[in-house]
Amino acid sequence: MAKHKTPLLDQLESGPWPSFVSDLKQQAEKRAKNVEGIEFQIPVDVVDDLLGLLELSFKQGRTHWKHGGIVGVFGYGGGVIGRYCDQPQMFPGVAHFHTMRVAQPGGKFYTSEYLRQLCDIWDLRGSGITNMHGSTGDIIFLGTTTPQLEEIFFELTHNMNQDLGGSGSNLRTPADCIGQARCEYACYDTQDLCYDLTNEYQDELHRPAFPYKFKFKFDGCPNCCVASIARADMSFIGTWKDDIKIDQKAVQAYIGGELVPNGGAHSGRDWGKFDIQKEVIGLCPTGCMVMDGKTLKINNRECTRCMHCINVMPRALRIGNERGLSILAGAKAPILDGAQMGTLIVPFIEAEAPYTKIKETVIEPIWDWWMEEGKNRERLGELMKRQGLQKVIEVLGVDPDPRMVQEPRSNPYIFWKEDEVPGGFERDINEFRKHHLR
Amino acid sequence: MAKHKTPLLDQLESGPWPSFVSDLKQQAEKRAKNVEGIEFQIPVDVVDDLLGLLELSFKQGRTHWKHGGIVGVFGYGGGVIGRYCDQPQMFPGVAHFHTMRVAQPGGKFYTSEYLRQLCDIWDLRGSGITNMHGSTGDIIFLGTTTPQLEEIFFELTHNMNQDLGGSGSNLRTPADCIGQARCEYACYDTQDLCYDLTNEYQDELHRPAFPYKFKFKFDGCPNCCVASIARADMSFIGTWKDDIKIDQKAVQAYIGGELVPNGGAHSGRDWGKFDIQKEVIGLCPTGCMVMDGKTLKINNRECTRCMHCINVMPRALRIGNERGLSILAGAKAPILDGAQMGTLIVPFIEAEAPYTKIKETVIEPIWDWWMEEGKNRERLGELMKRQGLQKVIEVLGVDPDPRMVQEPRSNPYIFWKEDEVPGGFERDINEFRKHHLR
Amino acid sequence: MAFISSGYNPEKPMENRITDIGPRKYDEFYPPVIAKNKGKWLYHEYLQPGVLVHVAESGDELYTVRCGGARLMTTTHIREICEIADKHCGGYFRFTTRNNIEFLLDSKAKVKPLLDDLAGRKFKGGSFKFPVGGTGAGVSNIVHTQGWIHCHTPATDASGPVKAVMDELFADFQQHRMPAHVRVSLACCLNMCGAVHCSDIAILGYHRKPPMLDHEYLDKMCEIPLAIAACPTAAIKPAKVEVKGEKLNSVAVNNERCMYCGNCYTMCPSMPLADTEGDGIVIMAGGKVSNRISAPKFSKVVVAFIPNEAPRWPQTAKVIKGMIEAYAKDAQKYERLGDWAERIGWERFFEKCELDFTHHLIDDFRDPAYYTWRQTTQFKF
Amino acid sequence: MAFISSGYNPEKPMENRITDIGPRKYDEFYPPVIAKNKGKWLYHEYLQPGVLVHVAESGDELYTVRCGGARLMTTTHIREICEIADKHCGGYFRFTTRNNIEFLLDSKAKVKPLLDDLAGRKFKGGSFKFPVGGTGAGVSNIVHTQGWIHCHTPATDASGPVKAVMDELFADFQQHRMPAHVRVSLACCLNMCGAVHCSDIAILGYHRKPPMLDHEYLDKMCEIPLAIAACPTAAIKPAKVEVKGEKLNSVAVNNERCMYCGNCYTMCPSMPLADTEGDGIVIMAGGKVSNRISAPKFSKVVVAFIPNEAPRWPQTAKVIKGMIEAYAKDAQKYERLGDWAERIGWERFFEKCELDFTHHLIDDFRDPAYYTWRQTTQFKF
Ligand code: SRM
Ligand code: SRM
Ligand code: SRM
Ligand code: SRM
Ligand code: SF4
Ligand code: SF4
Ligand code: SF4
Ligand code: SF4
Ligand code: SF4
Ligand code: SF4
Ligand code: SF4
Ligand code: SF4
Repeated sequence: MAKHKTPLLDQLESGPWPSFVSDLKQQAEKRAKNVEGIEFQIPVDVVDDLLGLLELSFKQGRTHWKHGGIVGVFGYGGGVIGRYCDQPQMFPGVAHFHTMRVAQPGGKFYTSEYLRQLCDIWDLRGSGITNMHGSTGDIIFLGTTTPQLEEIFFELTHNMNQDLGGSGSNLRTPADCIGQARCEYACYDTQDLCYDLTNEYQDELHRPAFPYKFKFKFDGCPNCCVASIARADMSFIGTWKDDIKIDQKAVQAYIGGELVPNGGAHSGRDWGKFDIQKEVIGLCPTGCMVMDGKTLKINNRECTRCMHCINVMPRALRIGNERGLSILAGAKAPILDGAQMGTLIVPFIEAEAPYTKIKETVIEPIWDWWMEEGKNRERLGELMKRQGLQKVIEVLGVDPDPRMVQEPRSNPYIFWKEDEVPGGFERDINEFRKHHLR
Repeated sequence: MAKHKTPLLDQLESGPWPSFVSDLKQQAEKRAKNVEGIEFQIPVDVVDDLLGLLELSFKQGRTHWKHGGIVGVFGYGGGVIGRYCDQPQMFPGVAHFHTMRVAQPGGKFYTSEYLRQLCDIWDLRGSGITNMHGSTGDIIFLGTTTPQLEEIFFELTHNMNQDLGGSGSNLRTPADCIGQARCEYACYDTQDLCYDLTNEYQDELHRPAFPYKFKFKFDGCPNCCVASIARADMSFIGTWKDDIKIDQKAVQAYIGGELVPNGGAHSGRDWGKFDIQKEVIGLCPTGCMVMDGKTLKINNRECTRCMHCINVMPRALRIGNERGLSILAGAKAPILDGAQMGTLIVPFIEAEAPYTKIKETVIEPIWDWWMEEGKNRERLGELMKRQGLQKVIEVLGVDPDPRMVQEPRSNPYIFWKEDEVPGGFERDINEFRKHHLR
Repeated sequence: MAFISSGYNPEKPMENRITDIGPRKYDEFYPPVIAKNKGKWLYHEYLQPGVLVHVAESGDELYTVRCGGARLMTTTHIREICEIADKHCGGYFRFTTRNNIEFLLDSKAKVKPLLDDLAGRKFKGGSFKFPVGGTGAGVSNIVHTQGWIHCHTPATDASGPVKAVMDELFADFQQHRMPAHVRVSLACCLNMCGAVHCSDIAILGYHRKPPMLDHEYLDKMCEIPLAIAACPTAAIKPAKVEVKGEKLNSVAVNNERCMYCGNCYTMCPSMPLADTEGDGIVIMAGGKVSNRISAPKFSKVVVAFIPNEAPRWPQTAKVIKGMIEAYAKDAQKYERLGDWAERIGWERFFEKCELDFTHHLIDDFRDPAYYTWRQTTQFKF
Repeated sequence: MAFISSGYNPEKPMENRITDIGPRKYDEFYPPVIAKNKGKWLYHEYLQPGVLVHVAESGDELYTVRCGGARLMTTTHIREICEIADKHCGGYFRFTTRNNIEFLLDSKAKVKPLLDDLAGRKFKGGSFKFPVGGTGAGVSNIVHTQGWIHCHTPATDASGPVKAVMDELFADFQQHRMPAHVRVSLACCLNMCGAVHCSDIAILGYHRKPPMLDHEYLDKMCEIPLAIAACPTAAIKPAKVEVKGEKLNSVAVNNERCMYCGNCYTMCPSMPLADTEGDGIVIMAGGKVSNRISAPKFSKVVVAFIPNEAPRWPQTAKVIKGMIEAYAKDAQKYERLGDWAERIGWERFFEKCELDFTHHLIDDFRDPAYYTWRQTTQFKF
């Protein structure tokens, strides 16, 4: 028998989509039965009480969680979010309900062995409830008590060679798309760059030294499957410099219908016969493609590598060979001043291990600037807005590049530095008045 | 012999484009000779001195005009811009050099008789130099002295039935495109509406009662030949509601080459045979046209009346019959906050004399609001920016219309009025605390 | 319940301490076919919705079976995933960036048995445990945030509305009939923990009442200057108040300037916003992240408010379903929802989706609002 | 020179006074063919650049011959126009919104004699008085402002640069070889008296030095609070200064914040900005006003500064000529300059026009600057 009645939540058990309520209930039952005789280190009815609390929220339309207190593991400034319930008498099982962020492996690849080990720790020392995964990318252990935090950390590091992820004014746990591990579009090894930088910057990840949070995300190509451009302070997006490789025979096979466009992504409806003119050439944003007789031609100098043609005809078109990545900076959620998309600050940079150039000429100068100039709780994007793209260019020590802007300024309010203007700013008014009487 | 040496200006006499220097010189000479024996009411060498002064500016790269003093005609707050030279000893002929703005006739149509009369007044009482026309649209009399202002005004009004135009924090002289007088695209009578409103609002035009300047401009269609959308506080732009009229035979004549596209506007180069698909259908911004066999079809509901197809094939396509205008508001030059384009505040309104609806439901409510809320030197567009488009909608008493925006807001920072939210804003914290302990 | 030590000694926290080791290395978890063919994939194809094959230069094939699921999952559920992976694919699987589960198989023969196995697994309540789908031109899983399960600032729940909406969209999770990807996201408050601001469809929790002021405790529990500084609209001022005869330092909020962002509450627990009737959902639409054809773009607010109708948020589900159907019917192949709206014009979008255009949808936040107004005569009747 | 009275009596200004009569009514000046066919025009065609025919429903034809010219014109010149109009077209003519002169003829037979007459008229210095052109897909007259001829705030002259640039573009005033209209405008200061901000090519006078402070006179000649309030960047503060041993009220300008707009000078003559080396020209490009195909748009800054090189502004003329040639060569039929730049990308625009991209061209004015940054991976190498 369930500890709390949950008539509202129960209504979420029906319907085809996997029900988190059913899952929580099976977990509550399992803990209650405890067939394996685990010595639960936190209340056995933690899941029951979570269900009860949630039912109350459903009834009232309001959350019952209070602000996090400052809890964590020794020496780290992140990785744990403290959480307390505002009705601890009614729901003692979740009176303390902290989360821990466990740094996920690149590409979110797992073995059952590894994940079972994590489950073992979490069943013993926590609620057994997780988010797979948090929005930033971490494995989220959802709900434990303060005394368990160090224990879990100890077991993770000692027994699993596994560290916590980020929170607070730190580098947050970097995340990547699946990339070269499975994807033919990947222009660099997202997993490797993600792993390398994560390790290089462990100190920044665990010890708050920044004005606010900072996120890295790694997309292998402009399709942006990890959405880096919209939600990373620094987005690394694969691209190439040379020509799209064309297999003309395969082009014909698409035209002839032997190959299905877009790998069959549109199979659920009859869109008619594939029409390369309409579906590929006509949709190319730069208009840089033509069919010349039976030959598909791309004016690669005009291509902006939007991926569309390649997405539609992956067996005929392939990314170029001179590969690397573009770096965009400053994306973030809307608070305070409206959402920001990443801005292109490095059009192209090579992405070969050990990635020294990326670290030394981009990441570190930007961080130095932000740590110097950023106000408390000011994201990089906000600082960029405040001090201008010119400043970013100065910080990077590069030449201004029209690629960094969508268009030049339309207001002519150009600021000049005194030394750019012959004669400087100081002038003798009386000399002027000789020529211009009052 | 010229009074001043003008070696720099002289270099502007060569080259094919009409030389204002040559024109000024012929005028200087004519005044000096004074064959007709005119009793010039201002210095005879005004033009010589203007040339001399300008030569000095060319040499130094700086203007030699001082701020205008407050000069004008009795009872009017505008129409005259005072101007004094900062080297009156060197150039006494232009020591005083005020301009007068003479309200131009609609469509800038003239007869030689009328314009000669103006010339007579101006030769006698001013420099004989004009701008035909000022940027706002006025006939500009360029350069006279203070005592002549009232004289000129008297002669204009008494002998020519002609008033001054606007300046200062007034309604400025309205201006229109040639419209129905000569143009097959005109959706309403720009000259008549311009004339009607100019006369209706003479008081506003002559006596400053506004926070700042206010401009009306009238374009007969979205081609915007008087650039109203970019430079009028209120732009009246012709449009229609029903279908574009199609003459299918003429369409075929364009396709066949019997008719030249765009009236021959591209005659200076061989652009190849006219291709209706590429040049018209393919460029239609809404993609609402198709050739159905030999019939050109327009899905008029999707047409945004951009004029392109009509411009290209004026003999085949004609504006619809249910005509009227769109009103946009708030365009202005960049100072202070960057340039503003007009914003659509009335998608469609009829434009039949006596234009009561335009006056009473649009112009006057907007003015009332602006006069109430506008700060000193705040243009309508700036007030709109400060108080929001919602406020305009409220002022006009209309329903919010998606046509007024290019896109809905992307930030979700929605303000709610207290009465829109059930239960209002005031709540009892202690009641809340019963459910949410501290 | 006895305390079981991990070996950690609270007296000597630095003893034996291991730190800064980061995550496990990615390649420890690659299935052999990936380890071998990494960076050498040639192309991919969909065998059916939810089932992908990737073919490598070597000729090797990798089959992926993608299953939806609640990202909020228990160890019971995870152990079941592990068990399936062990049974069908050597224990290898992964999660996608939208919280779907992917089983990774190295031969086609293994696909059908896995699919059959998955189809049979249901929760007690009747829902699928592992519905296969979420690929191609369909509706994938909803990425979301914590909601009432864990966070202190939500204006709506996360898992609840997601379940309700996904039930409504379920058929399209398992089909490829959309013109392009449809990506739905949910964030339970304005902090927007996710790429909700750039989603085809976004569900956003939104408060509509200014904070309550717990004057009696405010000065004790909060740093007043921090609370004041947190407000993006400068709506908060210091104030002296009298409570039960005692003069206290506190704050006053100018309700007219408040846009209910909850930033003050994040800084100061004595300024709670949550309200049964005030809180609810904003629907946004037309955002995207990919650079395909058009540049990434922000979602736009298309419904200013829907109340929190727990447990099944029927209006929210209906509005979303309605938009998706209108889009499916009208958009062109490869055209994302936002590109569709822009092509037909937002005036048509509201018409086709049968949504009301209200004054709340007009941008009035700061200067850039002005760029969203219509500054051309081009519009549709 | 004896004073000639108009009849106005300064002692009794209200006596006999006529006010508020407005302009003359438009139809007083219509030629008969217009009066008859107004609102009933069917179509138009170009006989040659500068010569238009409009055909009415009635079958009537109206021939228009358009001539360029300096809008700064003397009565001598106007009288010559009148004379021509009397001779060829019953005294009827008009001016266009770009300050061209249009002679209005009611029969085709009258066109050639007029053209011949016009071709023969030249100023003493050699330039044409009435060059025919300015129509269709060519370069029309430059609209412009006062410059050193009459205004107190210009950073460049108007008539001078216009003459110099039109000489350079003259061939295209008389041709139809452009892809679309090319509209060039000039404004001599940031006040931008014209639609310069929305021109295919804009020439803008720009100061580059903060105002000088004439402390000795400032308080006497200006209202200090007005000067302070006028500054859009809040760069001006009140200040006490000592001049010749005397303590005076004056202002101080924070040079770092000043963007040389001259707004303070408009309010206060003791804060002049003009400077031989500081002042010069900014070139903008890519704006438009018409709603044809694309919406109207603002011009963008493409050259941050060119010095005032009187009398012929050779660099300014060269840069403009260069842009127009690049445009003519590369743009598609009907494509305006700004649409071309957007289609090829601004990175290509700078390359094709052989212009440098400098840091000055990056927007850094307030928040919206951010919208001009590149927020996609789509760019060209
Ligand atoms: C757990 C997680 C949501 C989830 O359910 O997955 C989360 C949860 C919280 N976020 Fe977040 N954020 C999470 C990913 C994000 C993301 C998405 C991302 O990283 O890609 C964003 C948007 C991107 C960005 O960073 O801008 C995000 C933007 C915010 C913000 C707004 C920051 C801003 O600059 O606008 C806040 C507010 C703050 O920092 O005070 C915030 C604050 C919070 C806090 C700490 C609430 C607070 O104010 O104290 C939440 C704790 C909830 C809890 O009890 O667990 N969270 N947060 C995500 C982290 C899990 C993980 O590590 O994998
Ligand atoms: C004469 C004229 C320029 C010309 O050579 O044609 C002109 C001349 C002046 N304008 Fe202008 N403006 C003239 C049309 C314009 C236009 C164009 C238009 O009306 O279509 C604009 C841009 C549109 C607009 O209104 O925004 C324009 C925007 C300004 C501004 C900026 C206003 C703003 O809100 O940004 C100022 C500054 C001011 O008002 O202090 C300004 C101020 C001035 C002043 C009064 C200078 C001053 O600060 O005192 C100039 C007097 C010059 C003189 O000595 O004659 N003038 N001014 C134009 C009026 C002639 C006429 O009546 O036909
Ligand atoms: C598995 C995953 C990456 C990962 O590291 O986990 C992934 C994998 C693939 N993506 Fe993706 N994308 C994944 C999230 C995304 C996201 C991010 C998101 O949704 O939050 C985006 C950006 C969406 C957006 O713009 O809002 C994304 C935009 C694309 C696109 C561009 C689609 C478009 O029309 O704009 C493609 C190209 C295509 O579909 O042809 C693509 C193509 C692909 C391909 C075909 C690449 C390949 O050759 O393997 C992969 C299978 C696609 C499929 O699901 O049908 N992927 N893809 C993610 C699966 C998420 C899921 O479970 O649904
Ligand atoms: C005479 C004039 C109106 C007036 O009241 O004085 C006028 C007259 C005509 N315009 Fe215009 N436009 C006139 C200024 C404008 C302006 C305003 C400006 O340049 O400051 C514009 C907006 C320009 C802009 O977008 O920056 C303008 C944008 C158009 C367009 C749209 C062109 C485009 O490609 O965007 C057309 C349509 C066309 O050319 O086919 C047009 C078409 C026409 C037509 C063909 C209309 C007709 O059927 O009679 C007229 C002859 C065109 C020609 O000059 O080749 N007219 N036209 C103006 C002549 C100015 C001049 O002397 O050069
Ligand atoms: S972002 Fe590109 S490389 Fe990465 S998974 Fe998506 S399509 Fe593949
Ligand atoms: S990648 Fe995009 S821009 Fe390049 S050719 Fe293909 S469709 Fe065109
Ligand atoms: S705006 Fe339209 S109606 Fe007026 S002249 Fe131009 S084309 Fe004709
Ligand atoms: S007016 Fe413009 S939108 Fe309408 S059919 Fe013609 S080209 Fe298309
Ligand atoms: S979106 Fe808001 S309420 Fe939801 S998890 Fe993030 S911070 Fe908490
Ligand atoms: S909710 Fe936001 S806007 Fe309202 S008072 Fe708090 S911080 Fe300010
Ligand atoms: S643009 Fe500036 S300098 Fe030129 S006339 Fe207008 S106010 Fe005077
Ligand atoms: S020139 Fe403009 S920015 Fe500079 S001080 Fe004067 S008003 Fe301020």
